[in-house]
Amino acid sequence: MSKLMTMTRAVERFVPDGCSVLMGAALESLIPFAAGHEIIRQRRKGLTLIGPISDILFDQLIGAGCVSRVVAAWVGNVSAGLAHSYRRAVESNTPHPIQIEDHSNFTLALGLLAGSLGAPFIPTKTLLGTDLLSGNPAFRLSSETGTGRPLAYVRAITPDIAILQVQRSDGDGHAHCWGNLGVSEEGGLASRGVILVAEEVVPSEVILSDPNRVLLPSSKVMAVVHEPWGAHPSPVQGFYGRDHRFYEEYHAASRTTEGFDRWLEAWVMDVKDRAAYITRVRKDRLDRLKPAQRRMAAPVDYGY
Amino acid sequence: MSKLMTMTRAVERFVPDGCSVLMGAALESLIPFAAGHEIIRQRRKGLTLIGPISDILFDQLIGAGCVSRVVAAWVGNVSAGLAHSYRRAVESNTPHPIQIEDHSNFTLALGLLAGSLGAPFIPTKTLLGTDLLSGNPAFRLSSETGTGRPLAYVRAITPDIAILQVQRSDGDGHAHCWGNLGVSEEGGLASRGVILVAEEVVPSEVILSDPNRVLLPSSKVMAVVHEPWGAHPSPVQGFYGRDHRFYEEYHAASRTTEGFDRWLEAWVMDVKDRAAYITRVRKDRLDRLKPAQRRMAAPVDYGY
Amino acid sequence: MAARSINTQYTAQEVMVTAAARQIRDGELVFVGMRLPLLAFALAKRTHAPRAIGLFECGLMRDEPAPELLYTMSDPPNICGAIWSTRMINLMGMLQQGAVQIGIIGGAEVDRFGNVNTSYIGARGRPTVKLPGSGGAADIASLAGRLLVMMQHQRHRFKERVDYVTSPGFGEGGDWRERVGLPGGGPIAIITTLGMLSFDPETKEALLASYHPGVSPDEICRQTGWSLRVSPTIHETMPPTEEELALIRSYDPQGFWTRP
Amino acid sequence: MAARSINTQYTAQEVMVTAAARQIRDGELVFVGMRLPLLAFALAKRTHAPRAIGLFECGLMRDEPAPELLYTMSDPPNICGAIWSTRMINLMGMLQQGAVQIGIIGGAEVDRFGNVNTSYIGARGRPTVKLPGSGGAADIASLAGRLLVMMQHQRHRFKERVDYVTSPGFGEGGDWRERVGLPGGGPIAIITTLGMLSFDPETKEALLASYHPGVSPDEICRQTGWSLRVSPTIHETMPPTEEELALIRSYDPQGFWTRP
Repeated sequence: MSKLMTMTRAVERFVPDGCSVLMGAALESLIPFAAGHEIIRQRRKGLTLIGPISDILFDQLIGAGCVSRVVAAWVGNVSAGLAHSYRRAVESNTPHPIQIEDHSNFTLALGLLAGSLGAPFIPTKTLLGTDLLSGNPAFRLSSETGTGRPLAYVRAITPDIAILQVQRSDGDGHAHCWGNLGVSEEGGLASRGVILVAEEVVPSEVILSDPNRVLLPSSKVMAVVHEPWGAHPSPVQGFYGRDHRFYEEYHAASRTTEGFDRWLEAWVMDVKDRAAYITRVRKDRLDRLKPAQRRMAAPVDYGY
Repeated sequence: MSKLMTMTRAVERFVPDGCSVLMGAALESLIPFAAGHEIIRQRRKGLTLIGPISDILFDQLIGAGCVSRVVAAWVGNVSAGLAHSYRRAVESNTPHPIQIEDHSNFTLALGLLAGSLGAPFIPTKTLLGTDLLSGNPAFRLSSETGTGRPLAYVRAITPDIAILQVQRSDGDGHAHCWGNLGVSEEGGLASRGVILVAEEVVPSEVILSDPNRVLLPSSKVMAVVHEPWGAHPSPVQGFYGRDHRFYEEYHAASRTTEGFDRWLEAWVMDVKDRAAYITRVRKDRLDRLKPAQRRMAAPVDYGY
Repeated sequence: MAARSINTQYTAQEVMVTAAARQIRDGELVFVGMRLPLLAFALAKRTHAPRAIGLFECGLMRDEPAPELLYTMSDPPNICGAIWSTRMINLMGMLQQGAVQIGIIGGAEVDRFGNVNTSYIGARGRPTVKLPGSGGAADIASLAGRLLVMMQHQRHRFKERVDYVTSPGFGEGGDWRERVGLPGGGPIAIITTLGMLSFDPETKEALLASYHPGVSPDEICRQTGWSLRVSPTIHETMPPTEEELALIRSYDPQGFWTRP
Repeated sequence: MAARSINTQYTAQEVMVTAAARQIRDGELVFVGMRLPLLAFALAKRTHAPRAIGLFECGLMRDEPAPELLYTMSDPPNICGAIWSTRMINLMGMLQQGAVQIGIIGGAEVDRFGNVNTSYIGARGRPTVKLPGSGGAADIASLAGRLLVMMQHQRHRFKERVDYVTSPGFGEGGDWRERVGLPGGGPIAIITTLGMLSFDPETKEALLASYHPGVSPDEICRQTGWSLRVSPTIHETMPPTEEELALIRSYDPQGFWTRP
């Protein structure tokens, strides 16, 4: 049956206060900003944010006061530098204190992989001797039987919900996603449920014509939200490029609490949905992000 | 640089006596029979065969006397029943005794996944209490810290060489593969090197037009062998179906040692290469396995 | 399996497929073994469980049975129309997560507590018969919420204790599964060419629950290698309906799996 | 990084990119960080290491640098022409297997033994500056065969001991890496805006190996927060050739990364 619904409804139903949310699983692309902004508009509280890096989205949610805990390898602004709201929360408890569970990209991915396998942990040699391991509940120090060589056991990470941006989906949650995948696959599988945010909603035949490109099983999908430009200012391969200037502008605006509040008012609180946001970004600006050229994948024949 | 070479050369260079070889990684499809037959013709000895199930290929290599050890979850004839040469080797040491490391499909996959991650093991709850775990060097019994719940640690499996059949590859070893993947990806990554057997060799632009469909990094690939019908009698999606009758015929023929030897003479020793094999199978028989209908994957645009 | 026609209307295999299909609930994730289990999944989809989803260890998920008879789960017709074509480990991971409600496997030997042997008959070191092994069956038996085992019912296959436990049932009975740490629920039924066995909720011993039309409980006990206890609720297995038979035969017109 | 023109011909960043590129050998797998490391990889590919392959933690492998400047490694031009677009775990797995010969990262703070801090300045509980964190840098530093660290050379960033070890260098020196169990070889050089530091093979202490044109060893020592020992083989850093400069500027025409 169709799982299509509005972003408002999807966030209302599947992102309650205090839940843990995986976002930004692909890294700098396919970041579900539309979902993050709706979470802010619905004034969620006490969320645990989970993600390898988070190119300003986590900073916005932290600044808006939605977050009590961050499980991540990196929180900042990839092209512009530090994350000001994140700094204020950690350095001066503004708007309120947050807990941090530090990871590296590899250990976050291993934790999600363990979750996707239903395994309690996966052992690794990365981070041995670093301060990331010390007093971190995400890890347990052990050693290899026989050799006695040290190992770090990375505990399984199982988010309540993963919000994944994809290029196209059908109404049941069969979706195609391409470009760098980061931890999208294991992250979705490790989560109790998945919200798909799709640039395009297409008939099932389109998706099922290429089952190898399907991102994850529809049985995991709770909601499918049709949200064109849902990842702006991050890129979506084949649909739009990265709006680098937007990251610079956010970086400058969020330098002070007041500046951040004004930015949030203008770009989130004062726009009722993604359609209104797109209007605010302005068509000519979005047009410049559209592909200059199509680059089609070679045909594939599943025939028999 | 191009890694294209004949099957004869690839087996000479990369499948020495005594090495461990992963084959049949996709399960019942994409089984590299052409490679297996060349291994038999070159009279390899003391091989360790690694694979989840092996739909008669392992049986042929065992009967031919190439094998000293089998690491597998299942060895038989999927549509026809038991594997006669495998039975003779285990039950009556004919042609000579072999060692068996028993796995389930999941534990074989976990061992290869651990190998692909450079991790010493991955913990699991499958097989607890079964005879597969008892006295099996592939596993170590442990328990979860805190809960004390039992766990089986599956040791990493790192084959010397993986032989993978694919639909198409370029000369450098960038390859596209579709259909059920089984353990092809983690198996190739866990191995020290990979021999690709391709139905088609295409220009690099074809493969690189769709980097998400690339099976594994070309840095792992030692050789690319262009071998049409290389997987017969197993199926290759989009190229040919499964020759069910061939499996029945092999099953009947291999019931006795003499019958197996006659079969081996006729289908392997007496044919100098895959081209000769194809001629022996006969064109009309192969034509009946060709797709009746094309079923094209939906277009994908990587443009920017 | 050897052909064994209970009467002229349907074969034992057709009764087995029907009985197995009826154990699948609508909307469930079903880990499907080859041969008869595959037909049981297809039948359930077409009758009472249209929203059931099938998982295949080769790396496939389907919400529609393949349009034609499969000799193996990797046959090309099983890939086209799949809702996911992926790596085996992803499906086995879902199984270990506890997301798969029911699994169906076959076996060569089974014992009083539902343990299945598909590995070694006789001593492991020097077996009289080397069977193919687990494949994914031992994982399904370890991890699925409920397990169905489909077997040819012959005295030498139904043993007090199997020579080798490949796919775990209830081990030595009672709380054995909890003790050894198996998360799955274990077998709910052994569906045979003669009848159906269920399990005592306390002792986990197999009990004769039903006998197929034309088969007597006595015959079943004679074909069982231990003194088979009979369930207080023993009854005749409900035979396939005309609709069920028609569907089974539409999938297996030559009777490759169901009229051997 | 703050602009710092050594002379009118080239910037400190251009010297750094050139010095880093020269450490990459032909045919090597290179785990590439963003910004200057990315330019170093591109430069090496175009000069002495045409067969080097780049790994990007977002899930990409490339044997050709992207045709245009990247602001992030997930920018669309980095996907097109990639030789593999996959899951991060596959690339990190290759790194842990020991398949990656060299990695290049940046840092905010570094110490006498090459340990890098990109997490907390001041106390972890209540830092004066919260930095973004590891990303993949700590994994590259833990697991790559050789490591290059690219840093802005300022006294407050070059500390006797970093406040927090994010990406491990040689810890407390000597055989620390073996003791804690890190498989990677550790840093071979810290390439800074002023010069290059290498490591004593025994003590693993950082030594001043070269000074960039127009910079004096004394100035570098003044900008270093510990008494920096000078290598017996100290020399002037070989400046970029015209060809190298042309290539760097063809990738970064606006000087977004190299003329800040």
